[in-house]
Amino acid sequence: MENFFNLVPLVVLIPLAGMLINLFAGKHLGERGVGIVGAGASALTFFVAVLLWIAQVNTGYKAAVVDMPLLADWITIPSANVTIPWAFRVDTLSVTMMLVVTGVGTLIHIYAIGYMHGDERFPRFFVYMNMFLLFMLILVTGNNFLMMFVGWEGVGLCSYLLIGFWFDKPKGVGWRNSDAARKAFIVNRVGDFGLVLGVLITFWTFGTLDFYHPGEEPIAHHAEAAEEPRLFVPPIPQEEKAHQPEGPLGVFNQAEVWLEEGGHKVDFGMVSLSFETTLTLITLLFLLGATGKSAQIPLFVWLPDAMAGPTPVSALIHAATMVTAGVYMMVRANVFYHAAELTSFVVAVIGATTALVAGFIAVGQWDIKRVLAYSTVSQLGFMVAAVGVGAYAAAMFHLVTHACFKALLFLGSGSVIHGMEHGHHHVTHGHPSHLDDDFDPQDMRFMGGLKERMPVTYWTYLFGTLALAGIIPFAGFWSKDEILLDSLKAGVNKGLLGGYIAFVLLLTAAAFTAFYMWRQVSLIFLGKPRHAAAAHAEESARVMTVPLIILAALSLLIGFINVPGGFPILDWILGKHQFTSFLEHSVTYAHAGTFNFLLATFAVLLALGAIYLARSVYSEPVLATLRRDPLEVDPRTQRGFALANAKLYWDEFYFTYIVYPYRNAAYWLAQEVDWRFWHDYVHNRLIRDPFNAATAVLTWRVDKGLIDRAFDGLGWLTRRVGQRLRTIQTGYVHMYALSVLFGALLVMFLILVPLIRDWLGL
Amino acid sequence: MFSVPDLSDLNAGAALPAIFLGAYACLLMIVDLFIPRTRKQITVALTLVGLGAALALSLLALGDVVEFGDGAVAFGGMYVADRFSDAVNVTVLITAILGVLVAYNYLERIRRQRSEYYYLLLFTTLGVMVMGAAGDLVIVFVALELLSIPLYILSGFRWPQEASEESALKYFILGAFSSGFLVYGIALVYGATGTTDFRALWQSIGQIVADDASSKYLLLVGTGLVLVGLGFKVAAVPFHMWTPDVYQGAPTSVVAYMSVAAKIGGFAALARVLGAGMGNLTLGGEAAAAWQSTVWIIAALTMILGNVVAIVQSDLKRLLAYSSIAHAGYLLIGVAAVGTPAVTDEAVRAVVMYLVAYAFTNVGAFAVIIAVEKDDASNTGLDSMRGLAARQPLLAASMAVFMLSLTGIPLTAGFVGKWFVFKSAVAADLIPVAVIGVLTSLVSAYYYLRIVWYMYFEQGKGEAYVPAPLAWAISIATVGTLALGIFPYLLSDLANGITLAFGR
Amino acid sequence: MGSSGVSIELYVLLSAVLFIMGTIGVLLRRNAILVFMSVELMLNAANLALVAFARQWAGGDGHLMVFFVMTVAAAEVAVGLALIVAIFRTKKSIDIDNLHLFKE
Amino acid sequence: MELTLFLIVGAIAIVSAAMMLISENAVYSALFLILNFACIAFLFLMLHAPFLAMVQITVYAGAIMVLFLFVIMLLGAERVVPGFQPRFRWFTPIVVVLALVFLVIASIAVINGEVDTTEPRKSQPYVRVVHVLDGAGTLDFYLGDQRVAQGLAFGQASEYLQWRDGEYQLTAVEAGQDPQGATPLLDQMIALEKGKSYSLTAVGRLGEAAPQLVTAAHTLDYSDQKDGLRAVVVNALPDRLRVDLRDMDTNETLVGALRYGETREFQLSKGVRSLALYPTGSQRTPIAELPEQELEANTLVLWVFAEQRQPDNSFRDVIVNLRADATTTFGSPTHIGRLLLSNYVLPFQLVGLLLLVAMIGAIVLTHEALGPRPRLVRRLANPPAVVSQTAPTEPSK
Repeated sequence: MENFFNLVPLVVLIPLAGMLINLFAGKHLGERGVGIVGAGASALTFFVAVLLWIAQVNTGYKAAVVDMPLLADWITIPSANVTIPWAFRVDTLSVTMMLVVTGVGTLIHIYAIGYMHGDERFPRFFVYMNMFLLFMLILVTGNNFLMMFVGWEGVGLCSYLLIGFWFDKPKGVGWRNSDAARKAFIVNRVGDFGLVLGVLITFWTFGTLDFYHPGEEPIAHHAEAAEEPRLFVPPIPQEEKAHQPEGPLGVFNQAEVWLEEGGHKVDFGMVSLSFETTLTLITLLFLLGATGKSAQIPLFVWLPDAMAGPTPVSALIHAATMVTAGVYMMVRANVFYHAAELTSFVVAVIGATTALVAGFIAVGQWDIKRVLAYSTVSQLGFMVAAVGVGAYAAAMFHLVTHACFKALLFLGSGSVIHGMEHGHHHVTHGHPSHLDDDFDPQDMRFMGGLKERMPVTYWTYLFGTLALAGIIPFAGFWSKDEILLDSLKAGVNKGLLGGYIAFVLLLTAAAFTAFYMWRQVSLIFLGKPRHAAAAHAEESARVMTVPLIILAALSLLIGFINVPGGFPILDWILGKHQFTSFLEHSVTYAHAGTFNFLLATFAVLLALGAIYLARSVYSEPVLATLRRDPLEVDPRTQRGFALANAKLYWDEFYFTYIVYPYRNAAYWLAQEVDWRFWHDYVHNRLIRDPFNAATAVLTWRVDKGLIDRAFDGLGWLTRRVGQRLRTIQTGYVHMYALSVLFGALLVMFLILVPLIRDWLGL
Repeated sequence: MFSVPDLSDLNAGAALPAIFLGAYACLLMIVDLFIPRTRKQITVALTLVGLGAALALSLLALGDVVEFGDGAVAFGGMYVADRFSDAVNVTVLITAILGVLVAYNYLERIRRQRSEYYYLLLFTTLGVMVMGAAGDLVIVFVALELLSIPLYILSGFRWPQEASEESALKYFILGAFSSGFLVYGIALVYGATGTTDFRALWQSIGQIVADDASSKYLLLVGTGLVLVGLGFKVAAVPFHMWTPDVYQGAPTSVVAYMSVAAKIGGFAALARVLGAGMGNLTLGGEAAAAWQSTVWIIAALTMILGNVVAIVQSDLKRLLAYSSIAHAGYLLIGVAAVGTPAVTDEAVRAVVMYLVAYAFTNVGAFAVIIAVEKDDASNTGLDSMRGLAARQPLLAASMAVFMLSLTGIPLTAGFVGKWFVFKSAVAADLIPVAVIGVLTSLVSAYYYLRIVWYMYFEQGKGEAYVPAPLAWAISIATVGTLALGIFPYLLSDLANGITLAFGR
Repeated sequence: MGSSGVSIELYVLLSAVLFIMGTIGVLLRRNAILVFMSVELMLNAANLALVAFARQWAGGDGHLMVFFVMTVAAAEVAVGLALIVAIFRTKKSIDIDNLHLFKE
Repeated sequence: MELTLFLIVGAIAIVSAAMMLISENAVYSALFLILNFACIAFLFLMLHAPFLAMVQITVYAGAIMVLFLFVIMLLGAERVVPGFQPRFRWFTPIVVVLALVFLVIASIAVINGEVDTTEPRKSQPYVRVVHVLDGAGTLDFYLGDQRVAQGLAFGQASEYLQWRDGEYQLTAVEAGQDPQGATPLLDQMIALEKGKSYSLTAVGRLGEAAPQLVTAAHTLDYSDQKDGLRAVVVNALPDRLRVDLRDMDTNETLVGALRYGETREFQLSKGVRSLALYPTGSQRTPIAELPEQELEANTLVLWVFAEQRQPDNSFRDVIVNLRADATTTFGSPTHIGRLLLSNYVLPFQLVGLLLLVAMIGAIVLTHEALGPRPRLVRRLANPPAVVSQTAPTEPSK
């Protein structure tokens, strides 16, 4: 069985092969061929992931490190004793991620065959999709931070390419797409900057980037680990605990050892920080990376705009997989986060706030995909908050369930859009004069009553909605409930302020979730069609609906993999905390929550209440004549809705306070510093003006015709300045030579600084 | 020392690749007289053969397959044939081969198909090779001139076109001016130490440091002026001002070669002078050399200015000029790290690897500009990139690779170079400057990716003409950029042997 | 090798003065030929310093350096004057302040 | 006297440089520059650099400046450019201020630079070791803890090495042995002074006469006499109390009554000589002979009288003959010529190539026929853009 571990390079190689085949032969294969290659590559990878999972189970959850053939010495510097191999890590965490990425990925690939049908760049789309799988799998399987970073950058690149996939759409649409792509890229660079710095500091601190070296098992030294006994695997015996692996340790075990010893210092040349402070610094920087990729406050702004891409992209990249990379990364680094209390607090607050803010904004959106995008941001906030309160297993659990139902919802929305476009086409067919410029197939105001026209889509969408709203027994219930309970427990048992904050905010967010989801279902499917296009919409093809059905089934069932202990009957049938105990082998601080009947009931009732409220607001008569949202009309909720509709003015805030100032600063630096500063400021202000002032004073004093002369002089001066400002920005050799002389003085000054310091006795 | 040594005592064999290339260039000049005007492709082929042979010799030496000469030191300490010089040779010869390939059709198009172009290119290549092997300040100076003077001439190769003449004269005046500083700096260093030979310099500086003699003033000022001369050559801020004008005005094929070769030469000389000659110039009991702070401050200024100003450029050649200034900044980080004795080797390797990566990438980028440039030197604006992907998918893909590499995206050579340079900086306790490096390379993504954007996502005419030699050059550069990025160990394995023969 | 009676320091200071005068010439003269002549002055000043230091160290290296500087200067002059002639033909001017084709 | 001369010449140099800078007429500038170069040449002479002074006059003031004048006249450029009016009024003061700052920094460095001497600094001593220790195999020599010679066989001498002055322990061990671990065959303190050269000769016989070191301090400077040479003799014959060295042809006694372990330096005139060694007082049979050989001027010969062990363990007395060149007077054409053809042959070749390049460059840049030539029959790839490109959307400035 362990031989299966050697298959792991295939998870990278198969998508690579698929990508290359489609890249070079895509034009000749035809849509069918391209689709088979693309989806087939994904399916094969899923198969490999399943094999790896089986191997994991059968080897007693032993982690394995497998080198990539040919790339074993990826980066090796013997002199500096640095080796960063291209090594894959197969453990329960990475296998989970692989299963999610490839499983959901395969369904979305299949769906995309139908969705992208007829697009002139059909092959290119599948090239990008496979490329995305490739990088995403590098990200989740790498055994060191550098590989993770390679994948991280790679998925960012694919995301950029795919958001802007329809850049050539007519008029404003293409521009909007390309702008959205650029926005995503730039915003993500901010987060990446944090990640790069974090990785550099990690390297500096530990001298390696490997999570664990081959053959090394995670060790947990903290007292708390012993307090909360593991569920199914006996905790590492005491005497074994004392035993530390030979040789250099991977970053996480090294961190454990140093934390246990205490008092370790990290020397940064100029400053020396305690190890705990260093960890806080690293984790904060990682958090910055996660806020970028996983769309958290303050960097979430790119995700809603990213919906400009094709819907399968939204489903795969911007809902199910890539955006969860930040969560994965933090769970991977759970040892760090567990030790860094300050960071954990920040993480919890950021996550919970994001969950609430995004949930609030979602209520005020009209675009079907935008609602889902904000919903994604909100759910990612749940996961991040879970990390913040130390519920790593819950975060991963929610990641898995969310991947299923959010992919389902996105694909469902894609099906709706498809149907609407079909309907619109039907309506306008043969009627070129039928002017309908306002029509937008994604705007929910044009929908309504699709329940009859698209029954499969409706029922699957309903499943997704219930799962997202957290209604028992759908998947979302289990995972969300665990997060809520864990945050409350973090507050009550451990006295963490973050836990209380997270609990309150998340509970509120959960209510909002149920509300906006029901609002969406009502607007899309219930009532009567409000537009001719909706009236003529048609159910999508089989290739699209089958994935929907599978995902709907998963949304119902996937939650049962982690039934909490103490849940009546089910925990006896299905076993308690299966998923958590699976994860425990690789996530040191994963711990299982318990079940609290009261809280679960309260949460479900809250969700049902929100649904009921939504039902009463968006009742049948209201829906029939809907032009404006009832909330928009009602004076009590008017202002709130306006705020939500304007996304809390978050983008405007960025533009006013960051983007424009930044752009201005760049221009300023370029013009003012390079030209004005050298040529104007240094020369004019610092040297010429004082000089002129001095000479002016002299003439004044010396000359008899005092005031007249002075005014003449001033006038002359202004003229000269004006002339100079005009002529100054030219390539005069003298200027350049002066710059060399100035530079020579600068260098001489800099190099003499130590001696000057000696002189001055500093 | 007291007898005139026989020429065979000079261990001239160690300098075989350089000697071969020099002799070959002289021979080629004579042979060329007998090649008719209309068949200059023979000259080009012969030039390529010569460069290829020299490259083969250098590779043999680098791979330790054959040992030319006996030991590293040749010509009484003037020439140091160690792994570093071998690596420099290989890099510059590859650059020169690419430079010849991109030049052939370009010269044809601008009607300047003169064989002088190729000899001058060989001579300047020789200058870089000797510079990388310098064991004495005299060689640094002479090789610098041998590198520069042909470049001045080549910049003006397109006379009577005004832009070309003007850029040549500017380059020349400023180059001569800064080499005046270099000579004066060498004079002061000589005055403080009594020698120009790096080995003797090392000893002598050791003594000055040990005695804390007051001649350190002379030494430091001299070192500063030497830095000015070399800083000009590599276009470090504030000696950078010539770069945009010269790059914009000079024939593009010259710029493609010059932008890389002059950098290789300049940085090889910096590594030699600072690493092998003055690495022990430590004052006040500090571990790092006294010039280190100067170099990293210059590096920081260079990175910031180069990257920021590049953002507002609308001409491709000018944009790449500022980009090359920025890259000089990254390389200077590596040079600064050389000043910490414990990481000297690592930093020197990082610099070499960065240079290799930069060579492939930058020549490639300029080759693409050559492809889109019109015969009257127009169409080098950013607009010329619009819609290139539709008409010329392969060309656009190559350009995209080069731009990603210049940005430093993983799986391209540029990432590998940056990674090693930043790592050496971190190892040398230069964390602030590494942070600035990371930040500015994020900024640089803006203008590099804008080009990618124009090519792929915007409509435009996007015309280009890619004849066979140019296509070869671009393919080699693309493959090189990707291969080094995907298999960085190819490079780091070779680089692991690189050391400066002196200087410890 | 008799005593020269003049401190080496004075020679070097003189060379520094001449060097700076050459620098000023480069920076202030607009005639390209004059600029070159100023560069020659700078190089000569450096040569004077080298010879003075060579006297102080009683070594030959300084003299050799001077020899090479002179040769290189000759080569530079040849190329520089050729460039000036070329540009004079095009522009009918050798005022280096007229070189400002490139603006940004 | 010399100071006065220096001040006058220096003043002329500065004034002529200033005149060059401010002359409106380029021809005058060139002439002033020639005057300046002449002054510098004179200063070169004062600094004992006759060769460079000559080159300065012929090459610089002669050839290069004539080229300048020629081009000025050719272009009629003597007055075409406004001489001294920078485009910006503030430019001149800035330049002057920066230049003065530069001058101040350079002056401070020079004044602190320990160059306030009128005399050449004495160079660090040169050292070589000679092995004539009878009965010993090949030896390694250590000065202090640094090795000066490795695997030196009997009768051989090491290269001259420059060493820091001071007191050192000289030890000799059998080749390849660790100087710390093994018992040294020879262990003696010596003092090295600046400005001298030392031949350190290990003499004696293992087991019988205690090995000792004969330190011969001599000079390697060029002799004042054109046809003279220096000779240093060392008596390393433990059995011979006193020996004489005679010229066999003239029968002149060059060295008389040299004791064991003694050394003596004397002058010789050049020429062909054959030498013989006699015990003092005896003239019949020489102990050892040195075959006829030519002695060149301005060399240094070292004759060591030593006994060499034969394979049958008997001894034979020999004269070990070692020669070295005297350092030539610094700055002379010979001196520079020798350096050029030895250590500096590489830069010498390179500047040769550089001149070649300059020649090509001058032709390429000015020769009319090398300008743009008629288009050959080739495909014109990218025709010049007729219509100007659309205005860029990016702000260019």
